[in-house]
Amino acid sequence: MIPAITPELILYVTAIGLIAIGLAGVVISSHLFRMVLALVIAEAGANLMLVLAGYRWDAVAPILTSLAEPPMMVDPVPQALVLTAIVIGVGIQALAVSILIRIRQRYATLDRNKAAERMDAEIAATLGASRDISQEAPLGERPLPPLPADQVNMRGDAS
Amino acid sequence: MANLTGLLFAGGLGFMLLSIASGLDFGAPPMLVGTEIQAHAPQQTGAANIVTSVVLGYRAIDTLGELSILFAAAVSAGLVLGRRHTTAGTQTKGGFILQNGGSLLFPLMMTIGFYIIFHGHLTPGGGFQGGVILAAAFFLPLLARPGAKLHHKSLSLIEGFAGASFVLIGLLAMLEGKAFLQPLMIQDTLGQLVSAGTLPLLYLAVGLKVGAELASLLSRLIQTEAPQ
Amino acid sequence: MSSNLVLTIALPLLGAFLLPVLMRSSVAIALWSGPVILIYGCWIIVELWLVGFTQPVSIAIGGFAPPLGINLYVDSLALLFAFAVQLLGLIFWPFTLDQESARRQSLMLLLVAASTGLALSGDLFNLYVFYELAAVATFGLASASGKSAAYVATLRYLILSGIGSVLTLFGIALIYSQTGTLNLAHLAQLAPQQLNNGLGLTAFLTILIGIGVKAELFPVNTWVPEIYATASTRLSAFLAGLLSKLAVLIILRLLLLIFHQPEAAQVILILGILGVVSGELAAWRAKEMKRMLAFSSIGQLGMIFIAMSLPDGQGMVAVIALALHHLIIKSGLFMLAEDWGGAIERLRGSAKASPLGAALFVLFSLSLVGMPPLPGFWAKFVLITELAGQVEPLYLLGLAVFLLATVVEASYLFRVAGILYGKPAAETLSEEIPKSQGLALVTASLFGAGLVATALWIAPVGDGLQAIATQAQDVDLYITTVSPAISGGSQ
Amino acid sequence: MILTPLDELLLFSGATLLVALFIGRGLAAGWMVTILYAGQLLVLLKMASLGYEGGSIASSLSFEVLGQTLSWRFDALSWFFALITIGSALLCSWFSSGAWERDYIKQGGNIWLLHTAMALNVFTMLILLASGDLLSLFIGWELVSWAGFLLMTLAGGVAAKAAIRYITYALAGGMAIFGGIALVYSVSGSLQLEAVITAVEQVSTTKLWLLVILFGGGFGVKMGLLPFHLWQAPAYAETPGPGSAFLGAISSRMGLFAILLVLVKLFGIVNIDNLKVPFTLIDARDLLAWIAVFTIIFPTYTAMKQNDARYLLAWHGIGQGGYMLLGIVVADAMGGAGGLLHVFNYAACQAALLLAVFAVIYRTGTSDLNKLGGLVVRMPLTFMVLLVGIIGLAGLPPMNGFVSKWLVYRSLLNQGMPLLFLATIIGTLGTILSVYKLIHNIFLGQLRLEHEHVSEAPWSMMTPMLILSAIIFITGLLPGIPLAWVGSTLQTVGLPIPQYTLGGVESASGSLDMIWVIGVLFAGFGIGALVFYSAGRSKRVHQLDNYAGGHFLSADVRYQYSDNFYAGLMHLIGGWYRGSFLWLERGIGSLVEFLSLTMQGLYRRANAEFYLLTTALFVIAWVVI
Repeated sequence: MIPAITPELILYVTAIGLIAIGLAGVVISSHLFRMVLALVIAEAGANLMLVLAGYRWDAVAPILTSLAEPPMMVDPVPQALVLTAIVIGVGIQALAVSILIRIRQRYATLDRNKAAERMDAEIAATLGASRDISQEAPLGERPLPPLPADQVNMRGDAS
Repeated sequence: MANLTGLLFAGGLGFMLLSIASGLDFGAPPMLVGTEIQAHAPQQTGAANIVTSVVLGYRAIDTLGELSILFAAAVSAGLVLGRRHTTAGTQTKGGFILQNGGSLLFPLMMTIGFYIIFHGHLTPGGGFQGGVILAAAFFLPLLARPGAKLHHKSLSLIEGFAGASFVLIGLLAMLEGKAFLQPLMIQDTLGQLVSAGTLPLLYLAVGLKVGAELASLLSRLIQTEAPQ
Repeated sequence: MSSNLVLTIALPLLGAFLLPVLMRSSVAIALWSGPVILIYGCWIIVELWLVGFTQPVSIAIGGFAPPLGINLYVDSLALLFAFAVQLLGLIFWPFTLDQESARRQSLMLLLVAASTGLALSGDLFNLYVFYELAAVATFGLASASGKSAAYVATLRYLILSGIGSVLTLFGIALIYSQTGTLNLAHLAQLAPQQLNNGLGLTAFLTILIGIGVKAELFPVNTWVPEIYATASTRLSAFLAGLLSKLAVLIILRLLLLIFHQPEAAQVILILGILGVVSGELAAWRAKEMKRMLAFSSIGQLGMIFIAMSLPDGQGMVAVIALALHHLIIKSGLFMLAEDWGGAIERLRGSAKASPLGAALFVLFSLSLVGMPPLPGFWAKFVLITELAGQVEPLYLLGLAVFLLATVVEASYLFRVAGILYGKPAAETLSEEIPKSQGLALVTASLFGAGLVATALWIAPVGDGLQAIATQAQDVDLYITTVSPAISGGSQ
Repeated sequence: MILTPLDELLLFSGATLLVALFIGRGLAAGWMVTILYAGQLLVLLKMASLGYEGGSIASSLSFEVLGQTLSWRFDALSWFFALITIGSALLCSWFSSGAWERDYIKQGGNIWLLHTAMALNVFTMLILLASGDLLSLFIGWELVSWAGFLLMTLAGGVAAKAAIRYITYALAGGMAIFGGIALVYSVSGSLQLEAVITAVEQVSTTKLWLLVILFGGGFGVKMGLLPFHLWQAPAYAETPGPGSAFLGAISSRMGLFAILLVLVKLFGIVNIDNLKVPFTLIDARDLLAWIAVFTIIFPTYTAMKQNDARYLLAWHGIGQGGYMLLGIVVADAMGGAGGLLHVFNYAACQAALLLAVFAVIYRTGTSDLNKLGGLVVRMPLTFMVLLVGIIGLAGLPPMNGFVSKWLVYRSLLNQGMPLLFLATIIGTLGTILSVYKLIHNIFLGQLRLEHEHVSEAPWSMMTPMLILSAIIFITGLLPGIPLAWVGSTLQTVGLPIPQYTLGGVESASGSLDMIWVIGVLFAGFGIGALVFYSAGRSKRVHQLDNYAGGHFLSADVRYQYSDNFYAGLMHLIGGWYRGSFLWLERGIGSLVEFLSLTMQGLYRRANAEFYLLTTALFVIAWVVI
């Protein structure tokens, strides 16, 4: 059964769809800037959802234009909330972008995995401890199995 | 594989949220608080724009918090990006039209910005919207002339004092024995420019703060040196 | 009198706005203004206690009666946390003087204001705003160390937290669409009719996951080891010690006031158990002090979540006791880690160089493990007696996990203690052994003294906690205190 | 406020701790602390009526925390154990005063920490023994655990490693008890002993099983019951001298005390007897008895393999705990009395043996059984003490160990448990064999060249050892003295009391009169001596005057059969000792390590957003669908 396509369905689908797209974007992206953009999309969805919370059929914007008996007006509260939420979002995005700039300067990459890898290496270095998992040695401090002589060089290349 | 899972999961989540949201009564919200606010807002705040009375009256502390967030973001960006400036000349200057157009637009945008701020309690608009336009007005010349510098010192002065005056207006009410951030001096002149007591003042503070904040944020982003 | 409490939020904000400006005119005034504001904030609350604070009050901001306006709900629990915020803000104040100190201090004031707001606010959206403010201030402070790793860690945290906020906002939108109000007391009134359904539950879960990011809820806590390893120790102490507890407090309030569904508690229980398991086990193998503390903090928060999931607020005393206990212990341990950060193995023989620090470490560890008669034991005792009384087998699983985790915890903490008291390797020079000293040690001693004092006066402290818990779990009291003007029921 | 005798005892003990803490570095600190222990013993004797007539003495100390009342009191059970505790502390501290102490300091030891830790151990044990409800029991239990940790860890190095292992075990046990207490609380709503007794009557079988496992396991860890015994021997053996003797004598008996209090007194042996193991013919009591028996056998034969005197004795300590538990679990008049009496007897023997071994270490600097020998000519008194001790430990007349073990055997036969009896005999055989190894390798054979100039231990160390030997002999001769205390203890925990006389016990199924036994024994010795000396045709040969393989051995190669002792026996049973319990322990360690790695992997550069998404999906799906 296909539900009737009503305006409300479109609006809800849009709002939640934006959130879902944003979420998927954040998860899938391998580029940090795209992650930030995906976050912006998701925020837009949440904001739209908030606006929808106050919508009313057959009502006007909540502004008094005359002293006469006010007509039906939509809920003013969500509009105020959305205003706040948008500004909050802008602040966070600006901060995110400025951090992005710094990361790009320091690491010369915005690839999510590469950046995380380098962060890990740096944390391990500053903490003065060897990293728990390295690709050069097996887990649990067990010694490496002896290598055949002809393969010794290969391990050197791999690292 | 992980991408596909992510996609599927996001889709599934969206679908479930949709099925939940479809249970809502769209277009006829309960409006418990909303109705009350509509009924009382004109007397309690004196603002014709009820959204304004919510933003600056009923939920003023939200607005204060949001200003603080912007401020925090700007300060953090300052911390992150530091005070380094780009070396002039690395970027090409804008052409004649761009430069003069920017200069031409500057006063216009300032006017519009302040207009929107001052009429925030009467018409759609207000401190945020006006503030953004103000920020754009300052930002436009910067785009046209990449070497130019914003006056950071005065920006941060505006930033600080605008935010502080919001809090101080709130504290003023406390001095008078009222609650924090309670609107003062409400005249019975609904719909006039001079009405709604301290709300326009608050909006002015908001506008200046938002403008200064955004301008400094944007200028910081543009002034950061290019990656090596 | 109690309306002065607004100042504990307003003054730090004012100070934060003015600090950069002040710093330009007079460094001396600027440097002192932050601590003075915080001391005054502490004084406001202490004064309130001295006058005799017993009944909760609601402070309407802007003079608008709730639910139209936003109110601060002040009960003993909120007041206690507000006090802790101001005090810890003072203790962890970033004193270092350089060209960024104005910004750092201003962010710290913002963080304090936001945290106080989180403790006091009685409005859902307002809580969200303060939550975001705290988050942004945290981002700024976390990246302030200027290390490259700190930027990546902060960005990852920011994105995770941002997604969390989106979910939270969605939950708030759902709740508002359904009920038309945001005031917690009003929602508590309406909840039995309107939110006791799948929609309410979904809203709660989205908010839980969103706020859980800060509360170190499993599995949205992967930022914890990264941030604590890169940020300054003082910030880590503030985050692990206090901010996570405030997020817990919000979840607790929502759970108690609005969402009574058993499924909500179950989700929290399961995630709490997983948090305990993952945190404590991960800490077992950690080779660096800060990482170990970070993982252990995840485990401890998991225990708090287990306590919170007990039905009908039975775990209230346990939640408060565990939270306060962890606040003291983790702050103290992080202060010790300021000098003892880095590889644990490096600390071999430190006890000789800094006996007080080592003794404090042992004291904190003992209390964390739950050695009687230290306060940690009582906190755990309250929790396990409540858990054992439950019929639901999941709670008994929680009990078993809790006990096993304690063994694991003791095992890794005392391995560190053993290293501290061990003999340094022959080739290490005595100068190479890190010493615990200076302000950090003094601060840690302060927490140690607090711990010992609590152990000595455990009976009155226990009674006090029980009174606080009884007050906090009284939903009717909450509603009548705020007394939202519009009675419930949707038309 | 009037101080009860218990208050005085606790205050006295606390004062001892403070004295050790503040002047423990002083010159005469050892003597000072010893005198204070003697004072504690006197205060304890003021309460001697407990030991003879029963009853209880409350402490005026009492708290109310979070709705729980904490109280402390002494009864016959506490008094009996307190007597052993303070007695062994007194003698061990005496041993440490003077010469030993100076030597310890010279070797870089921290004597202040040792005295403090000992005093702390005594103090916490007294608090544990005085516990008046389950909560104070748990508090005392944990205090004792951590105090023991302090004493074990203070030597550093190997000792610290063993102590860490100990604390992990102890804490696991402690948490089991904690869980048990929580369960009890959920049933009874109170942790007062009376409330628990009534609640146990209504508790379901499953829950009672759970409780028995939790409490039995938790307390069993400290007793070193199988399979939780691995920690004990290294931890006790590596503790410095008097500390080791003290721990060996009494520390693990705290577990027995708690079992007596909780499993026997509160739960009742009858209730435990009613718990059937599903699908088998045995019940929980049999299970406990068999655990006790295996605790006797395995560690005893492990002891035989040790080449370090301290480890050998420490492993024995685990095995002897099995006799005590076995006697108590059999729970008739003789078994209960035997088990409890063995606590006393064993403490005296173990303290005497360990002190003798530490006296040897003091003089020779080693406890390696392969590097000693022939010391009987240099340290004859120490040899005597060790001889008395091993006779007692092996359970042979005329020493006190014979009485307690006889009672346990007798009760097993009376109750018709021949398999258990057989198993204990096997255990005793192992004991005899291994203690012979001990005395042989240290004192018999030819004296090593490097020990030619060794002299007898100084009197400060000798005196407590001699006192212990005297106790071992006298209570062997007159077992009625300790049996009086044992009797009122049995009454306190609700077990039947045997008919006892000064010389032993009387019952229809078998009586024992040690005065007669010893009389006959000595008469036999006398006759033997008579025969020996009247024969009059003996030729004295010098010890080094011997030959092997047709060659005379030169005097500079000393001949000592010490390495690979019992080679044949070890070959026979060696296959059983492949360290299966060690495997178990390491397996658990590896499991934790593996899980830990997994969890760290979970947090490492994790795709946090994916976690968030997944969680959101699943929890919402769970509630929506």
